[in-house]
Amino acid sequence: MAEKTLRILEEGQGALIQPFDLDAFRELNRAKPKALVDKRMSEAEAVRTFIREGDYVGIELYGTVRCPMSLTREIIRQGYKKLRSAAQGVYEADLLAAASVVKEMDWTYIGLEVYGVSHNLRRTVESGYVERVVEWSNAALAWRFKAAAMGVPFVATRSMLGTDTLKYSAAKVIECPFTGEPVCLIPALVLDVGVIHVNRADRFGNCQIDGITGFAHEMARASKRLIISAEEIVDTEEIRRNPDRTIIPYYLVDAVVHAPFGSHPGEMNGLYERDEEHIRGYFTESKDPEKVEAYLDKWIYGVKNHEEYLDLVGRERLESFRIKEA
Amino acid sequence: MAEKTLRILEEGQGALIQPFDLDAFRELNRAKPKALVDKRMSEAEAVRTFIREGDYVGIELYGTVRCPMSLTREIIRQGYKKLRSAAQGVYEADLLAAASVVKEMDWTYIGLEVYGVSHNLRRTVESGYVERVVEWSNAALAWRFKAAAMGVPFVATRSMLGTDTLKYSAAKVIECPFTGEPVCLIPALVLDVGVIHVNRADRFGNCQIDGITGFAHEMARASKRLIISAEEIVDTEEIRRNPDRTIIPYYLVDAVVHAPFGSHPGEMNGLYERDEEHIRGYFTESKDPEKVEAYLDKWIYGVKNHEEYLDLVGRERLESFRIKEA
Amino acid sequence: MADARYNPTELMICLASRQMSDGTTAFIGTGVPMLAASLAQKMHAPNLAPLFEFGGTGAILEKLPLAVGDMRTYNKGLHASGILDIMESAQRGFVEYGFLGGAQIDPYGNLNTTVIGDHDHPKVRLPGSGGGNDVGSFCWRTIIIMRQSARSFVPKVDFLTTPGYLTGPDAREKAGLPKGAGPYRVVTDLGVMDFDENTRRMRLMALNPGVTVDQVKENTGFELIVPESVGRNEEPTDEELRILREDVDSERLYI
Amino acid sequence: MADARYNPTELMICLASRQMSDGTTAFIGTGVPMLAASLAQKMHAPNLAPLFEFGGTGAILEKLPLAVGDMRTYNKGLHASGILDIMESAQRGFVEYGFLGGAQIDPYGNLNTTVIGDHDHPKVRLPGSGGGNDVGSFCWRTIIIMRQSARSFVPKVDFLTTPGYLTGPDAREKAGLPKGAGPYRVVTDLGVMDFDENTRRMRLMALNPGVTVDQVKENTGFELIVPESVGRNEEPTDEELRILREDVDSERLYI
Repeated sequence: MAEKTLRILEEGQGALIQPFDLDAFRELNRAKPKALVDKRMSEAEAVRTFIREGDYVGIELYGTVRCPMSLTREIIRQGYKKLRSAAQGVYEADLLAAASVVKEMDWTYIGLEVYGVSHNLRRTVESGYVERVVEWSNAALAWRFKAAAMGVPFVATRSMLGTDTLKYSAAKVIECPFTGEPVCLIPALVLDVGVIHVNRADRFGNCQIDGITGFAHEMARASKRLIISAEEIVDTEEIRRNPDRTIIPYYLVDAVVHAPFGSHPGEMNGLYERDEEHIRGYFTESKDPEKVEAYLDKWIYGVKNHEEYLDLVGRERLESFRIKEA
Repeated sequence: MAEKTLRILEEGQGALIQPFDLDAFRELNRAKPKALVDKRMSEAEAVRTFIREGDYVGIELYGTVRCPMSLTREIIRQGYKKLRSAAQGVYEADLLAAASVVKEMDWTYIGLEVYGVSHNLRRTVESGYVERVVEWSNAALAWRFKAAAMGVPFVATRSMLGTDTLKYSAAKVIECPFTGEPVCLIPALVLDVGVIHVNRADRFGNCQIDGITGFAHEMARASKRLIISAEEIVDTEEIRRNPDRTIIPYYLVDAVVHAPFGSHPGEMNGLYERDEEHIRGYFTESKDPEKVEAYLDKWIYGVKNHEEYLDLVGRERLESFRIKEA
Repeated sequence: MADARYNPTELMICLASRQMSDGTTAFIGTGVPMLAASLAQKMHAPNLAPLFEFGGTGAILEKLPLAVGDMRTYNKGLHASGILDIMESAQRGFVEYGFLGGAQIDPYGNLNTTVIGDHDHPKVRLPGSGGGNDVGSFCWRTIIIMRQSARSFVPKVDFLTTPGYLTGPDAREKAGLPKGAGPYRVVTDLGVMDFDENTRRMRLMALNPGVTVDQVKENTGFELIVPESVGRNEEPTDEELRILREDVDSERLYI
Repeated sequence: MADARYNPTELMICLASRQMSDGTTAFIGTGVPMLAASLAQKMHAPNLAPLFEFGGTGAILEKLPLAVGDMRTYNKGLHASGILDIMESAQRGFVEYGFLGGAQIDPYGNLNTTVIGDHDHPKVRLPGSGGGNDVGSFCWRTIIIMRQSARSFVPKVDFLTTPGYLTGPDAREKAGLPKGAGPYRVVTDLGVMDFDENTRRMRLMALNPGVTVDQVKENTGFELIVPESVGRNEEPTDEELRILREDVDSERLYI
């Protein structure tokens, strides 16, 4: 037949800062252990073993809600300075910026929600410490995880069209071969490392999340290496009792870290409320770089691990955030 | 910039027997009631009200497992003869074929699983009663629902490539704008009507499914009209107690039909086992068109509604299939 | 704002809430939109279904959420899913109202929440699109809530983060965005604006109490369409203020 | 099959089960593959994880499923999801073994399960691709189980439903299919075949008990590669048969 073609209508000029190779991803997934092996380890070991300087890292959900804060603090504590990341964040993204951990970002939203803009993000970007910023919408970034999770090069969307957000992204607009109308293609984002906090997991990595799942389902399946922290480590029997509650199956997981109050100062659905005083305190202080340094020294560099962090917060104080069973 | 193009490498010659219009779909979804309104009705009213002759209909999951059999029998009882359908089926698809209900099909698998080929399907296709058959893989058909559920024209896949399955489908193969490699695009399938059986629903249509979800999530979101049958109608309070158990939210649903043992002779997870004797009996008889007629007369045309059907099966017999709580 | 019965934020919340009709859905971000939706629910739109970006649907807003993903966004909710389920519902046309804001807005309702100055060497780095671009692309009617000033209401935004009517009539459809959607109202401390059906440019609809047309013009950095007859927004009623303060935001997190 | 210790089905189940190594995953359809996987689990591959097409992962197969979606496919399972979660896991490379069968197979392991004769006016309408095409596209190693005859082992299939090696070396990759995957073994009542690394054509690997090379050739409708030395498959052991009959399929649904 005569050669048929489609027009490429627009190409985002942003860089694909984490190029994907779906066949290489398949090889890695093939090599992951399929037997049930105990993957429990400390946050220090998990981070040291599975995150390398320069890696592309994603953190789910975000700063104040079901966020792997104990692992985020450990990443900062171990002194990474050139990570690349998918920046959909609040408190955790602000901390990574404050500690100059990230050099390149796929960006959708970084701010402090009700507390306004992130001063540390402004400093790290406006100062030029962050060398590349590529723009995306929230849905687009989640669809990038979804494409990787499907094992395909892209997902189609009708978002981002006609805007500078698209122009400064790495998306492409083509003529739809079925409708002839412009459609935006969002490229897959295969993360080097995904970091997700869950309500409960067994030692093999089968995970359950209560309440909304954010983008945990997609990110777990889009990651070459996956580090899980869990409020509670449960018997596999509990997983087997309700297999339809499993959102992340064991074979995706590389490390399981037991982290009670792992989302502090954020909240954890059904377990504890957020520590508003701590959050407000930090956010209001974060205008002042010196106060930020002091905060990092006290809460991250000044403690060896999550256990010491929890001692510093104070066990009684933590208990006060617990949600009483209705 | 100089005009850039992508090559279309292959186009399936199969018809798009249900062309999609995403903006028209948006208008329909906009018009659906968003208030909580009672949608309960009889299977006769639900089918009469929401299925029109010639409609494109999808039935989830399949014949012997969590299948809306009471609604399938009602569709046959009401005498539709020219429906079009997504044919991923077993017992229910065989019955629709036996009763000459379907004229055009997107086909992936129709057979009787352990009991082999579907004689009624062979008859209806080989006789030419079915006028158009378009081929797809199982995943491709589910991805067609997924594309519609996403509100986009297509989903990319690395399946179907290089085969006659693709040649006789309506998929297209293009050069990937990111990798340059061939990728198969699966067009959206927006159903006129989706029919799904669930464990429990409230009167507004919020639905819960126990165990595997098959492709209920995708089909529910790909349907212009959605008919739900449920083993149990529950209080909305029960839905609100575990919102993360809801798989189909009320605003997608047009009709809620209470149908205990609605999947008979198939099984329903956690509630009852399949009626193997009934299934084997029918499948072995189905070689003989006269016996098939007799079966339809007895079990479908011969009863007014699902209640009479259950009486015919026998209440004690039904009770014998109930799964005892472990 | 001579009248001390209410502050500008309370006024904007009341005006925004009045724009929403009952039996529809609203895509809710943090802050003012949440209060507006909650107030609408308690005033004239009991069947307004709130959808929260990270997966909450049909929540009973007993307490105001502090984040678009927190527990309160699906408190006694009807469905708790994930961001893509919500975004795809919006892409499928299920969401009537969306709320937006920004550092800059142009005559076509295009918004900038990304950078002031050059993207790669920004003078000010702003939070970014977040869900804004998706809301502006998918929701049938977007309601923009901003303080009005000549600095923020500009002829051309430094960065077009979220689509309004882009360059005018049919521009959205030509770009491939869903048909028939776009900016519906702009609610500010000075008044409420809509968009001319023919030119898709911003048009003054109604002035806030005590505000003059000239004041609005002075605080708009582009040619605003001003019809012969301009409406006048009613002050927040005592009932609106009471419900807002005692019921909607009793914890006074936002007002 | 002079030996009455076992029937051809039992033999094929045992041969198929021996092809699977421990600590891997297998995509399981109904029938023989389910028995082969279950037997492998109980013999030499206790850590073989079965994935069922409609969402069951890590089930404990106490009773044999009757359907790929029934309750037994996630009985005490580790994950119960849906068809796309499973298919996408396979597309991402998580599934090592897939099982296939068909009415026709060609020298490159391409399979026909769609029609005999012309597609639009078929002589025989077969069940269709089902998950077959996906399994053949995504699984690293597919194991094909069929009765062998010159009628079913044909030079060219009437309809290429599921990809084997298509037209030979690199043809899969050229078509865009994932790299490094494809047909691994063909298990029949006469023997076990693999595929030549250079030509990607079917090659006789080992004969079943009592079967001669000539018998295999007579029952193959194309030129089968026969190396100088052809192996000999061991009969099902008493233990294999005992476990198969008393444990795997105690209800005797399939054997």
